[in-house]
Amino acid sequence: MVNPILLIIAPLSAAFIIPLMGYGLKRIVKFIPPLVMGFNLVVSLSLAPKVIKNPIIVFLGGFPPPFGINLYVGPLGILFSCVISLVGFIVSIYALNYIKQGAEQKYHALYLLLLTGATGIVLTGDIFNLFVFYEILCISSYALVGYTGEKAGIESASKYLIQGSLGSSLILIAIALLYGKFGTLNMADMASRIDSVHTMELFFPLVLFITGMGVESAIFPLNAWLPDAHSSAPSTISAILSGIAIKIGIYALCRVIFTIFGATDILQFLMLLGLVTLLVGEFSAFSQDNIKRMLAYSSTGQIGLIVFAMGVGTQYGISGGLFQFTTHALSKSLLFLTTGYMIYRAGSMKISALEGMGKKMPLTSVAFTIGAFSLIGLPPFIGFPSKFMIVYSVLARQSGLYIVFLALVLAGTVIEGAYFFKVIQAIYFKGERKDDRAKEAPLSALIPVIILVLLIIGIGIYPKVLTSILDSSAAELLDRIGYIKEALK
Amino acid sequence: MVTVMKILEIIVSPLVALIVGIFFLGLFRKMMARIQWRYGPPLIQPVIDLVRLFNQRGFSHGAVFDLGIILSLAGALVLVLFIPIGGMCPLANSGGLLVILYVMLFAPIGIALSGGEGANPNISIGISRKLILTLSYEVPFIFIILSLMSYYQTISIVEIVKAQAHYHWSLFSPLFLSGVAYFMILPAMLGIRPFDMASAPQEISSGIDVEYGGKYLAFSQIEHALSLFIVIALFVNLFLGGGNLPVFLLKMLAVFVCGVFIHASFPRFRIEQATKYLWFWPTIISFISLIVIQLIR
Amino acid sequence: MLIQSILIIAFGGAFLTYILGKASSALRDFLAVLISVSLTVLIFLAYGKTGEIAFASFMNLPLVLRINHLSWFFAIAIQTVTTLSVIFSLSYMKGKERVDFYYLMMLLCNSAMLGIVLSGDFVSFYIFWEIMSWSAFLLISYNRGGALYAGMKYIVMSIIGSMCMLIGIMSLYSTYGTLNIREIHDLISTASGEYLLFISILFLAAFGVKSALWPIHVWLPPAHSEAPSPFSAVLSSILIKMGIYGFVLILYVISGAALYLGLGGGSFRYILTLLAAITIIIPTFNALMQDDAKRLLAWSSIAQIGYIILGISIGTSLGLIGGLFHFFNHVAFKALLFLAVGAIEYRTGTRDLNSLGGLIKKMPVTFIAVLAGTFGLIGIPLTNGFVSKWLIYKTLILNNHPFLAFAALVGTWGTILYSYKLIHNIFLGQLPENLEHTKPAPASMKLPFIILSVVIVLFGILPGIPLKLINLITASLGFDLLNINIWGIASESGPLNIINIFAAFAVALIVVWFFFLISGKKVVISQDNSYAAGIDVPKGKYHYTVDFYNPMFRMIKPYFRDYMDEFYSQLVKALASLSDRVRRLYCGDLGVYVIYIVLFLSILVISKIGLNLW
Amino acid sequence: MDRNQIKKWLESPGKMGHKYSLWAVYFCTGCGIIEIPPVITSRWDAERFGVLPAPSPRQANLFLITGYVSVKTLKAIIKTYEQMPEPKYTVGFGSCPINGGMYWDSYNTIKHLDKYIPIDGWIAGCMPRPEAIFIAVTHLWTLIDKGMAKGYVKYRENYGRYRENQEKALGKLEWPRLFPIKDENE
Amino acid sequence: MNKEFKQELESIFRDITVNITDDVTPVIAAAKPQILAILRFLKDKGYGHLAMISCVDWLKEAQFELVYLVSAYLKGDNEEPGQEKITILLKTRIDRDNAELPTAIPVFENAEPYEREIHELFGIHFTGHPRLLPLFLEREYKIPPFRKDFDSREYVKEVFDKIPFVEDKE
Repeated sequence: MVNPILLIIAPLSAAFIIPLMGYGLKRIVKFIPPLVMGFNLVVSLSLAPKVIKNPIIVFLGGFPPPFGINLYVGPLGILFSCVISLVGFIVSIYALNYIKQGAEQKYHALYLLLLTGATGIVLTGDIFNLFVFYEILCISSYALVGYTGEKAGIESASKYLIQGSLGSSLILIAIALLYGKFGTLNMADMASRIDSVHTMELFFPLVLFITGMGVESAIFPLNAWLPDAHSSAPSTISAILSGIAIKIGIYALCRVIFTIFGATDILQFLMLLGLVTLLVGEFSAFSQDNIKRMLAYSSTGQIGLIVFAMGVGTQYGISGGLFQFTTHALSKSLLFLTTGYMIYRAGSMKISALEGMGKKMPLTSVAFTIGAFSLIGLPPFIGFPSKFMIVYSVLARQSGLYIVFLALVLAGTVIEGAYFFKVIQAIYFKGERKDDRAKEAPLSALIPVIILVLLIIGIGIYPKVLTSILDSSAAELLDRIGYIKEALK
Repeated sequence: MVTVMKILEIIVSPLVALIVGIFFLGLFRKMMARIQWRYGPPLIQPVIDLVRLFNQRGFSHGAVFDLGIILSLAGALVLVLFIPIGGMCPLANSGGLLVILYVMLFAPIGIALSGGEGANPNISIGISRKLILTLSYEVPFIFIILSLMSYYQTISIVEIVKAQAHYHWSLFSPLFLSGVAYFMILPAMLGIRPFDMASAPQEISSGIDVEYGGKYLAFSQIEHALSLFIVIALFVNLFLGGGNLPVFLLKMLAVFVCGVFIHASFPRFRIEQATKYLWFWPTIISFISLIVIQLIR
Repeated sequence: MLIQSILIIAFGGAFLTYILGKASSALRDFLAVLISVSLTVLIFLAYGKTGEIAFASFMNLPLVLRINHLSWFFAIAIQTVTTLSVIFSLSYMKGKERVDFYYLMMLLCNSAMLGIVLSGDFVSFYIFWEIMSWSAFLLISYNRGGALYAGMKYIVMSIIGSMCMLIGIMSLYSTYGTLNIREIHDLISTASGEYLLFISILFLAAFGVKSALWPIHVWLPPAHSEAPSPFSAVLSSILIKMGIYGFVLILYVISGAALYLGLGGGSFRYILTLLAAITIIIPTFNALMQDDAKRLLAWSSIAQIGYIILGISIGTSLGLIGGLFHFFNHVAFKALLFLAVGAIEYRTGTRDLNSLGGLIKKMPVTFIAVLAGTFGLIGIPLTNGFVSKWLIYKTLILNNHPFLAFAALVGTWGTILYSYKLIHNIFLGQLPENLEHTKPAPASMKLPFIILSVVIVLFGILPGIPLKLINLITASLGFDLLNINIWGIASESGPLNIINIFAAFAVALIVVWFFFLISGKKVVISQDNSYAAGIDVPKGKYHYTVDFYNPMFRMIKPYFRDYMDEFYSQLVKALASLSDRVRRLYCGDLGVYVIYIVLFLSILVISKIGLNLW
Repeated sequence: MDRNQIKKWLESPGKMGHKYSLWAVYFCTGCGIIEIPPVITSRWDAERFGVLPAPSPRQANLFLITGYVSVKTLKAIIKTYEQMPEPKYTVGFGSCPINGGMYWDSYNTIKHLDKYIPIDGWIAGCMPRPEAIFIAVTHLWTLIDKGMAKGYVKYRENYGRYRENQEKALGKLEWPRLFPIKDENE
Repeated sequence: MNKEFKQELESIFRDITVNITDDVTPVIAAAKPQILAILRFLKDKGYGHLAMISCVDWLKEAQFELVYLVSAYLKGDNEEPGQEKITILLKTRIDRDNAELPTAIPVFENAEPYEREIHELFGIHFTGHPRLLPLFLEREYKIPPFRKDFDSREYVKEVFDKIPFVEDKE
């Protein structure tokens, strides 16, 4: 049985080795991230079956929970780490010859750091440890957004930095308050003592947590940084950011709300928040002409949908939300990867410049269409079962207000369908590309795209693969007591 | 025995219709002449014209040109079979008013098809006017038929005639308004002066009949005579009781004479004036009568 | 087992054709025709079978395939039209670019429609419905230019429709736990009135969009006129009918006749019939005003849909039989008319009614096809259109709906006018100079014409054949059986007996023909030898077709402008401006973003302390 | 006026039909047309004898050429004459169509109309009065009776020569020949 | 008014003779090159209506005489007191054989049919005329018919009488 700690140590150590290797072996540096991520994927997949039965608790440094830091590797954690390592592996292959200019080691090092931060948050059981990994994740993503070095990149990175640091400082204050109150940093320990304290005192840390983590998970008023950050970052980075980074914010938010505070009455508000984020995201994406900004706005929209699903609060709802998380991770990274080379070939991010790509880059355009169709939720693709579960969960609540919310959500997806179809029409049915520069993307870019397409269609047709792990992770999130018993055993 | 009577009726009624129709044409020209202080042709002048036309070698523009004329005349003949003439109505029990409404659309389509083949703009203008006119008088006509059907609760015309048997004609029953509306659209259905813009000799050199020579013109005249007969027979059956043959023909004569007077005294409408008129006054009157009938029922 | 093989062949065939298309176009054409013909035969063999098979499961929900008379009736219609239009497009699509894509999408759309009709539960129904929608979208926007806008309009409206359907399906699933149509039919009788109303409205919204009911018909005219002709034939004759299948499914299969009549206190039925009546009147007058042949036919399809829905929603057995039979007839003559217009467009390059004319001498077979099609459309006795329309009128009048009967009858006369405009402007009158040497339609196009014309006339004279089958269907849906003989329905109140009408008409025709032949010789003259007041016929300028019903246009133009279309485009414009304003929220300067965060924090606090929302 | 002798009707319906239903083509050439309105309206009423103005040549069997025939009008006259169905009769009004009348020496008028189309009857007079027209109609009856009004047969038989004359007077005609060349020499 | 108008005319154009016939209508006789200039001058003075162009064939002097009839549009009686409606005749003479004259269309567009007619009937060629096509006559004539030396009787004898009658073949 492999110790889950490896999932964190491997990418961390690789991230520090890369700058050292810079002198001797410059060429092989770019092969390290795919290697590490492949290793992570294999480890988390091997752990998955065992973890579903009973979670693994790992004590760092030998001390039992209330004192030492412990890793809580439950089905939720494994699901997230699998998706992180899968998307990370695919994007790193894509980045093999997409990232050519600029200091390559810096990119790969930061890339691995970002992924370690993400895996760390997902696996840790200690609130402060979560904050540390959260900081690693944010800082590396600030640096990566500004990686290309042109003016737009730097400016949006700095904006992202300021808002991100404001958010993390709020989280730090909340952790300090909790530590002052309970004297412990372990989530399970805190959760067990939470009922003994009057709810009004807990109110303030909860609000701070929500706002802090809301910035990273791009909930409506707090996601102003996302469109600039995602559109000016290189495509691989925006794929990782919108595929993984935002979701980790939501994971943290859910972990705080469900496990630590067990504040189930805030879910109604969360649902409303998700709905607003969805509508604002879709509306602002509707009239976009720059393809990457459009995809960024659509990411905020999808995040709204996931938050909305989480807000439903039932077991089926949360597993629907998690399914939507995997759908969005796979489809949005597919969309970003495909547009990466299209923009590279077409020379500009304008949708009008992408006209007629269908003929010149057939495979990439087909992949883009499949990604768009799956995000909208058309049947044979992965988007359909996830929407199927979300709609079912909302309707299972049998209340008129929820049906109105659902109608608005579906209206949002209709708008999303509208602007995606506009792009598809532009690619296939508009204009003739005379210049011959636009030829098919290189092989190393096509392999990840093909893997993602196969995954999307595979899971779309046979969703039973994921449903088992989804249900157990939703169960883990919901029964707080089980978590506490396991962690403090 | 009954079938022999039936076959006899099937043969006799179109002949009666033909004779009466052609007689009406002759009467029409004679009365118009007398109104204009002229001595006027003999009553059998249409027969003479037909004999002369059958003697001329008409020009044909092709297969559809012939088929269209044959179709329209056949349609008119079939229609006659469905309408009770005096006592006899050969095909009363297969479909009633609905089938009459439907078979009525044969004649215009037949003529339109054959005229179209004639490839002459006068014909196209004539056909377009004729179809627009038909559409405009169909609206009140359908209201009238519906009010009749819902009043007598049947779609068979023979039952309607039977219901009016003992002298309470539907003209004087609650259907009075429909009767008035029907009389207002009668000139349009007959194609006489206020509404004869479809075959106006002066403007579009007799519209649809421009390319008809010899026997084609004869067929067109016969079809015109038959449709004259049908429209008036329908009016008499539905609103004036339509008793046995002599009484029936007398009533038809009366209605026809009113028609000729209207023809003699009105100038010709333009087609959009006709549509405006037909869609305004008769439609409102027949609509009101339909509502009245619904309230009574 | 037969149903599964049909679907597998259909889907597999579509992809196989695409792959083979890369290799050689002749092979692809042959394969496409082979697949469609074999599917027709297979479906034909499945006549009379009923049964259910669960072929897969999705999210622990069994996906079921089901066949009964109703689905067989629709399936045979779908397959015949697609086979004919595939045969038609062999020569139509020769030389055009991206033909493999065209055949893939055509066969995919066909198999999705078969899937819809054969599906036994709502999940597979929804999956096939979506596949049909977006494959039709890709085909509508096939020829570029204006087609893109039409495709966009189509896909947005159909997605909204399928979203409503998704909510409906899910609420059924959440209340009854199963989505199998048969089980739902048994369980639904316990449902409360409002719930049934809620479900029906949701489903009928989806099916109304697809079958272009009046207020939500806006996508149809541009979509039909921009799609490639063979596909617009499939689109207008079959794809709309999936909405009709949905109507029948919801109103009769799911909720059953008794429940449907009581729905919404009987008012729901009345509203539906009223909508159907409006759907007959407005599009008919719109069709009058069109100058583009395919747009005219598109508007006429909407009008005929009005007839079908009127027949179905009346709720009597005669009405349902009339509605279903009119569905079948409309498939026949609408496919025929669209293919004919496609052939004309293929030969003359234009379908603008103002610049065509006199093609009767050049394309006689196409003329006969259009003639048969329009006679069917109008419903002239001895064509199948007459029988079905007659049934609908009969039930309207007997059930005392005079105003609906009025709408139907005026609709017929409107149909006469615009179908005559079609014949006159294309075939009759003078031949313009540039069409001097147009060749007749190629052989592969003539085959569908002949088959469809025979269907129209045969089922017109012997309506008993299809009526027997439809009788079985209505019996399975809970209506009483009507005694149907080969010649028509011999029911008691004013029976329709085609034999009398047919015999009378035949005799009259023979008598008049004989009289015509014996009455003197005739001189056959050419088309341009026409009376022109003494001068010679001016070539090319002597054909009066521009604005054929101009006086009528001036009268009805202000009233029959497409208000719904304008309403929707205003809606979209408002949406776009709203989205612009929303995008301005992200105005780009950092100070505002930070204020947003603080604002969010304060809202959270106030909502808890002040209003304690949660 | 043997209209109501049934025996004659039975023997030769064609002749009788043509006699008592002469439909004249609406063709106004030259000054003669001013004489036609009194003929067909209430003062003299030609309809008594079945003579009606026919809106199009296809429906007519009588062709009145009223007044002088200019070279340009000749083209229209020939076209209309050829468009009339077969048993057709033409009557020349006044002296101008006979031999040019007072325009005998004008370069622009046609002198002898019957060189170009066959004429069955002439009415002398520089615009004959309505009574003269009726006399002409009665003469036409007798001609039809005796079978001498065979203008159209003559036109059909020697169409070649007529066509030649027409092309001599008018130059190349653009509409095709009414009768193909072969039946010229049989 | 005619006096000053007469002086003004004579002052501008040199060898033209202006005489007022029945002391109302001035008749201007001018040479061929000046015609257009005079027409333009008259048009500017308000005589904007070219009523007609006619042509007289002086066989003996072997000359054609073209008469331009120009008049003022009557803008209401009391519009401009000095401007009563008078018509002006402008005459010019050109020699008969290969007669040729610049067209008046640049000044008066409506001169087009008049010039076509004169060209067809007199054979005068108007240079610069866009459409000098036949207007009335069907046939071609070696000598244009309106010329004095055209003998109509002889032409009829030679053309029409030659066309034989069509007798029935007995």
